[in-house]
Amino acid sequence: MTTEKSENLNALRREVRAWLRANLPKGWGTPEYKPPPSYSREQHEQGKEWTRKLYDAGYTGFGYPKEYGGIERPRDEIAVIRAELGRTGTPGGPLSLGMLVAAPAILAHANEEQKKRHIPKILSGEESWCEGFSEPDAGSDLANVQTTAKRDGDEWVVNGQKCWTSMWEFADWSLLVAKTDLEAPRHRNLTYFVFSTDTPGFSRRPLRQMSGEAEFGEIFFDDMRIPHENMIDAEGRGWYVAMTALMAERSGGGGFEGGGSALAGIGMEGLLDADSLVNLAKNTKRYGKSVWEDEAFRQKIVQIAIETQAMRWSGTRMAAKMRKGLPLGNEASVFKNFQAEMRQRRGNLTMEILGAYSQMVRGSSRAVDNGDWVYNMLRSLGATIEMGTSEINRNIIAERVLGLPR
Amino acid sequence: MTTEKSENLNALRREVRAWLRANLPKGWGTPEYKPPPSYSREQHEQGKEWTRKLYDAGYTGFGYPKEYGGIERPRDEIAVIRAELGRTGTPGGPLSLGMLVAAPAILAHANEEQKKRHIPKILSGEESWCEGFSEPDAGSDLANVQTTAKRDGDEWVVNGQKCWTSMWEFADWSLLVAKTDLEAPRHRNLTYFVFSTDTPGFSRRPLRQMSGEAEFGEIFFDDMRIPHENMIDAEGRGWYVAMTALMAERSGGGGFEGGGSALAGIGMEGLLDADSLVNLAKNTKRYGKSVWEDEAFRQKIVQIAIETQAMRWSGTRMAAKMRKGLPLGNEASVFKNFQAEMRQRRGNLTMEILGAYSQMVRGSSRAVDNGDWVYNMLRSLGATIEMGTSEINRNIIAERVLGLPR
Amino acid sequence: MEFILNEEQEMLKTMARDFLENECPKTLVRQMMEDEVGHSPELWKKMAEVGWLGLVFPEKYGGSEMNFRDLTILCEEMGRAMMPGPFFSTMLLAGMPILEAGTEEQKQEFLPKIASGDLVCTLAVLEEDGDFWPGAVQLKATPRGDDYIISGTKMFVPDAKAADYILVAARTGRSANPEEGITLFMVDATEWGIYIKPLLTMDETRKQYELMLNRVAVPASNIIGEVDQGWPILESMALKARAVLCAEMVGGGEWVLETSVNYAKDRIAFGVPIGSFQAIKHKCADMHSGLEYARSLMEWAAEVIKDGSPDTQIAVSMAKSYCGDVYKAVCGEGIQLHGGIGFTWDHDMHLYFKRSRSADSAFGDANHHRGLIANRFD
Amino acid sequence: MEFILNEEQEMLKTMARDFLENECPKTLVRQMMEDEVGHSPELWKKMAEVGWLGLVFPEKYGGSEMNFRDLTILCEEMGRAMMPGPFFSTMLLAGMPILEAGTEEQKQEFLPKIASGDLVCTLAVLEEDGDFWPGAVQLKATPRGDDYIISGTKMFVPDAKAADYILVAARTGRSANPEEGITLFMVDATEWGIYIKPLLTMDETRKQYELMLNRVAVPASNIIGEVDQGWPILESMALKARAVLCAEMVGGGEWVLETSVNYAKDRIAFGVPIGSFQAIKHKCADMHSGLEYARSLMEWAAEVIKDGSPDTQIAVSMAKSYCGDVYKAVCGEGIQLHGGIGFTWDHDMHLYFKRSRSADSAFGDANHHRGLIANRFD
Repeated sequence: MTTEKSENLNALRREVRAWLRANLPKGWGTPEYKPPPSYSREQHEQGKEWTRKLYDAGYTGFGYPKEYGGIERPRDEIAVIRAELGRTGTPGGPLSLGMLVAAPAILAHANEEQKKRHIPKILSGEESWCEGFSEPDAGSDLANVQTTAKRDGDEWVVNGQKCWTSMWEFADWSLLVAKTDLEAPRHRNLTYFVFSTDTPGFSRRPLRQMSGEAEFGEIFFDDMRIPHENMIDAEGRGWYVAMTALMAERSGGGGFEGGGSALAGIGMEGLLDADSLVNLAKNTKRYGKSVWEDEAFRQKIVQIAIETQAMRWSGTRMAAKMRKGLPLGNEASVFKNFQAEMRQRRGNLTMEILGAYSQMVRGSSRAVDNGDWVYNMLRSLGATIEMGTSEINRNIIAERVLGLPR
Repeated sequence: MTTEKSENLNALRREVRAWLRANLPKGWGTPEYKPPPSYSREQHEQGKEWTRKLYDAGYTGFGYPKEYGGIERPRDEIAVIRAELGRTGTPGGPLSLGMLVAAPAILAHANEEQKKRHIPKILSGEESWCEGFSEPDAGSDLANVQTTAKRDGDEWVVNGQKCWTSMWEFADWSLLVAKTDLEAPRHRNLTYFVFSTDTPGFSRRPLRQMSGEAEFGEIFFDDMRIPHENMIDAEGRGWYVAMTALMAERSGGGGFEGGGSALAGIGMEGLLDADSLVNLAKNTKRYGKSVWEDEAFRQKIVQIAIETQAMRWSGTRMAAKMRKGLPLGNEASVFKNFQAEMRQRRGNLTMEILGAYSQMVRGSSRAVDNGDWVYNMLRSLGATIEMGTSEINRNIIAERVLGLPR
Repeated sequence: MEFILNEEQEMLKTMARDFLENECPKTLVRQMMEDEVGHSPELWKKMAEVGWLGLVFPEKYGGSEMNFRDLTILCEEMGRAMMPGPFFSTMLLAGMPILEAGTEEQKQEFLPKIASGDLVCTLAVLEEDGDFWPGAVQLKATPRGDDYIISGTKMFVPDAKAADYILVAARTGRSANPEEGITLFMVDATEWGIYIKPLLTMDETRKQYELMLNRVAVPASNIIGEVDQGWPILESMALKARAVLCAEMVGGGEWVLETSVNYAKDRIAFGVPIGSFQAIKHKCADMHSGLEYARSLMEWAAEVIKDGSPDTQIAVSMAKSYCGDVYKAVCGEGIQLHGGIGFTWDHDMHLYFKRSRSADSAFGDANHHRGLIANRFD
Repeated sequence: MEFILNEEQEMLKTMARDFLENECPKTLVRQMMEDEVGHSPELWKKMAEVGWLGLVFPEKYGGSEMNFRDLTILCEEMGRAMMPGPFFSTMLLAGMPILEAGTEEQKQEFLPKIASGDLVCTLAVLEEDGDFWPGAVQLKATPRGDDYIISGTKMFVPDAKAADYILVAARTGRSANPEEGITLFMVDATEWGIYIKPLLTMDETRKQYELMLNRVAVPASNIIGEVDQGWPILESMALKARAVLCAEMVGGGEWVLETSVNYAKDRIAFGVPIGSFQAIKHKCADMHSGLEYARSLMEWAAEVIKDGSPDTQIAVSMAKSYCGDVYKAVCGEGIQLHGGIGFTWDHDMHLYFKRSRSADSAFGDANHHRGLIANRFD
């Protein structure tokens, strides 16, 4: 039975597919396609352009009211669009922090003027964002912020340093949490700001990670002056804004829709793909035999495939809960830990499969699949640390979900 | 090159072997041999008799001075004797708590008279012991003892209850730690005693465990009167005596000699035997194929075999350290956790091998190997709880071995 | 696919939990454990009254025509309550083959009686090796006139002493493909030549028996499905049985987690609740996470069975494998968290631990299902 | 078997630790990582002076005649210090075959020069698949007059750019048994026709190269052992190489543990040292336990090699498997414990992490050795 509604959705599906065929980067989805490294200026500009195109086509910007540049469509249309984008694994990347963290935090805590100033430019890809959050002495203990902002007339004077800043290199704007009250107790002494990275007194440098890349940066504030109108929410409320931003980040920008998008948001499309692991095992010969012939490897690979599906359907389940308006809250911590630890298990397993070739890194002509397996394994070590360590997240699950005493 | 010394040792070896042939229980070591259940009166009496025989032959009682009934022999002779006894897996069992816990604690803390009264009878198997230690509210928090002993002239009046008492049913004597000072701070309010289980006011009953057996008991004190001369060490020093006893228990009675004996002391000879696991896999058909043909199972079984050897050589290494008088201390906690968790891994693996037959328990004619595999798996759940939970032991390792802050 | 329960399903869940808390307390569970038959006719009657015994049957056979997802919601609560008795045997093991492959006459004969609580059934398929696969079915049935004569031994037959009828898988033909030549017979349990011997098994809440058949005559009209074509019927049933086991496991796992969390809040050591120690917190967090993901796979499996999706086999294997591993781990952690008391016979924790073992091993354990999934990737 | 170090061994250990702390700080390690050759001739000279380069050689070849257990004590310290350079290649990979299978002339030619620090050697055995097994050796050597002509490519050749001589395993004959027909040639690395290309590998402290030989002529007098009988020589060497890798892994693991424990004592979060949190304590306890048991197996393997016991193969496989797994896990936990800082390039933790990967994979990883052990139970 074909209803009018399903006819419309089918038409939309065809429209999105045609649009994707016309607009996707050349070669996207083929093994030959090599995206520019995610921290290059080139990739950054491509990301902006892609977001703009999506926005103009009406394929992004969901979940925000029209007056802030949001695109309002019926739920089932959004589902179709997301499913189609997900199917092709459309490029995410350099703009994601704005969508993932800045826009939700601004929407929840900023004033009307600020929302109108920033959200439309985030959604449309016009301005990219980073986030001044972690500090050398405020990692797991996020409240221990040492960067200070001191009121001086209509301005705040900021001094200090942030580290582990994603998207640090080319961001146009940044979030910032700073200590504004040296006397007030923890959690009540912080204030949230936004600032343009053009501001004098701001500087940045790469923070090289163990894989050799500098995906993260350190950012510095040397008597950097922010106008008072750039303060978000009220003075002393910074901790609560930060928690909104962090939860949004852990849950993958609220994008549990379709399971996959939460992962896509944080650049892990590959995680939902068990076939590539099977193919790696089939194509790798060890001691003269295909790895896939070994029952011990089959068991381990299938376990990853099972966990992949579990993750997918948990994402779907969470999305359904959100749609029904059911409380979600700290489920993000459960999800974040599972995907991070699963990435490590997956990374370790790929190294076991690859044997001697598990040593060959990006840049080597001998490396398997351009060294991506090795890079992903190395990068996965950060997954259980960033956005709240696994240990902190387990505390959150125990205390806030299960109600165990602090 | 044959020296006189090695000649003598060879002669001793021949002597021990001949003695074992003459004295081992009939059928011992054959698959047909079925020992009586370890909590039966019959097994208990057999254990006493066997200990007496070993003692009379000069094959036990090492490590204690002659004046307390100890048997003094050169180290290399003791090594030969232990190796030979270990080779045949000589029966341990119902008397082990006296050797394992009571004798070391008495040796370290009791007065001359007490040592002379008790140690010889423990070593020779004349008197068997149990230990009043854990309580319903003093499990992991051992210092939280609620059983009280109140001085009344030349006697102490004891009231309270102990649980998880091993060897509870037939023991002639017992250790006891009780609170003797209601005002003193923790760790300084306890006192250690010994008492005969004939004492009026003492009663005992089985504590059935999840496997269905009642290997442990609960013991009760109802105005039980102990003469003051039965106090061990000084008033208020009970915590320290308890710690000696507990460390002795965790390390398997100081019997790291040869690796195996530490395990034998706590009834786990089978743990050092990987062949039986291999044979189980070879003899079990699943879906028409021998389990041993499955590479995934081979890997898991071999992992257990490796851990078995690791345990054996760690035991040897610890014994060597002790021989050289090097500090040992909390290595017992490392050893205890490893063996307990390994027992569980091993238990789980045997269940995976057995498939449907993993359900068949002792008493069923259909059970594999008389249901011992299943019993051992169920019993292994207690291994990470008794003698200090794995969690408590990890604290001890972190704090006392590695020096992390409390 | 919709993972959120609708209003009716929420009601079913609430009702089931209330019913089982009242009608199936742990005292009854332990009474049934001690019992050789392990079946409470009183409980059974009450279950019939609330419509559970015909939940997924069509109305014309006295059923309530609810769907398979609804059934798993009910079974989740049964797993939580550690409900003993022949529900699984009657509804899944025997009921599904009759419902799916029985003739109209057979359905009319058996289904209304099951729904009304007047008929308890089970299935005898496993033999010596205890594994569910066609190669194991060797028990022979030989035609003689209008009857078949069945002789041999079946193992691990659940609830055989409670059953009025036993669906017996027997070999009626041989070919290179072991799936062919298996026929299913509804055997009256009171027939001459049937001997039932209890097996001493770890999980005493779910009784199992050895079934000996000595020249038992069964009329050909009692064959479910076609002669020699019984195995696919069992395969289809097994998918549902596995999904139901997953639901029971998730339900049981949540009882274990809740009980453990409550204990961690109440139990004092070193002057504070043990739940304030990170070692305990993190254990609980891991139990919670494991169950979240087990639930997702279980619900996926239930939904695709309900919808008849082509993903059914892989979904069921994934769910069965993962739920089995998680349930076993959660029960082990639950005991560890309780310390000594969790290791006693008197505490209920071991009932769940043992059920986790029997549920994992039934219809293929985690290893077996991973192997099946791997074969699909070949 | 004596697991406790004697006085001489304690001295060797203390001396080695002092020497490496002074002569091989992490600044040198990082300098060598950036270097294409990765070999410090200064450090090498100093090592020769303290007698390390001839540690296990007989005196008549300029050695100190210490035993294999002593060598592992030294290598444990090298693993702890993350020492870069061709020690392992020279002493184990090439040195052991010469010592065990070389002619008197060959020993006199090579060993004293190795001991004096004048000769760096390595081994080229792996080919395309990167696994150490005889079936992989396909590179051909063809006799021509008094020479052999070698052509082909070797992979994963360690320290090739630092080496003066490369021991090359080549195929000189074919039979059903791939172990037969392999011959070992000492090849002068400056010979015409040799091309060496660096491989970009994760563990930059241990350089590896691709080695191309284009019609390289090697005199037959440079054959180590008999023609076609080279594989057993490599097998014998591999046992020692694995035990030495185990020693390095245990030494490195202890650095990681100590560094982590110290960090846990110093790093403040939520107002207290992070080492006061149980999650951190228990992680450290597990690292400690793992290393204890890894050490036991490693020392067992070293002792049985020293004693020439028949248990050697199984002991070495058990140690290699267990040490590899433990080292990898300990390094992963070490990074996690350090949080963000442990994930940076500037912190030394990742050097150990990467070494744990290259050491586990060299000469058969944990899975492979478990498989070998299983075969012995067949």
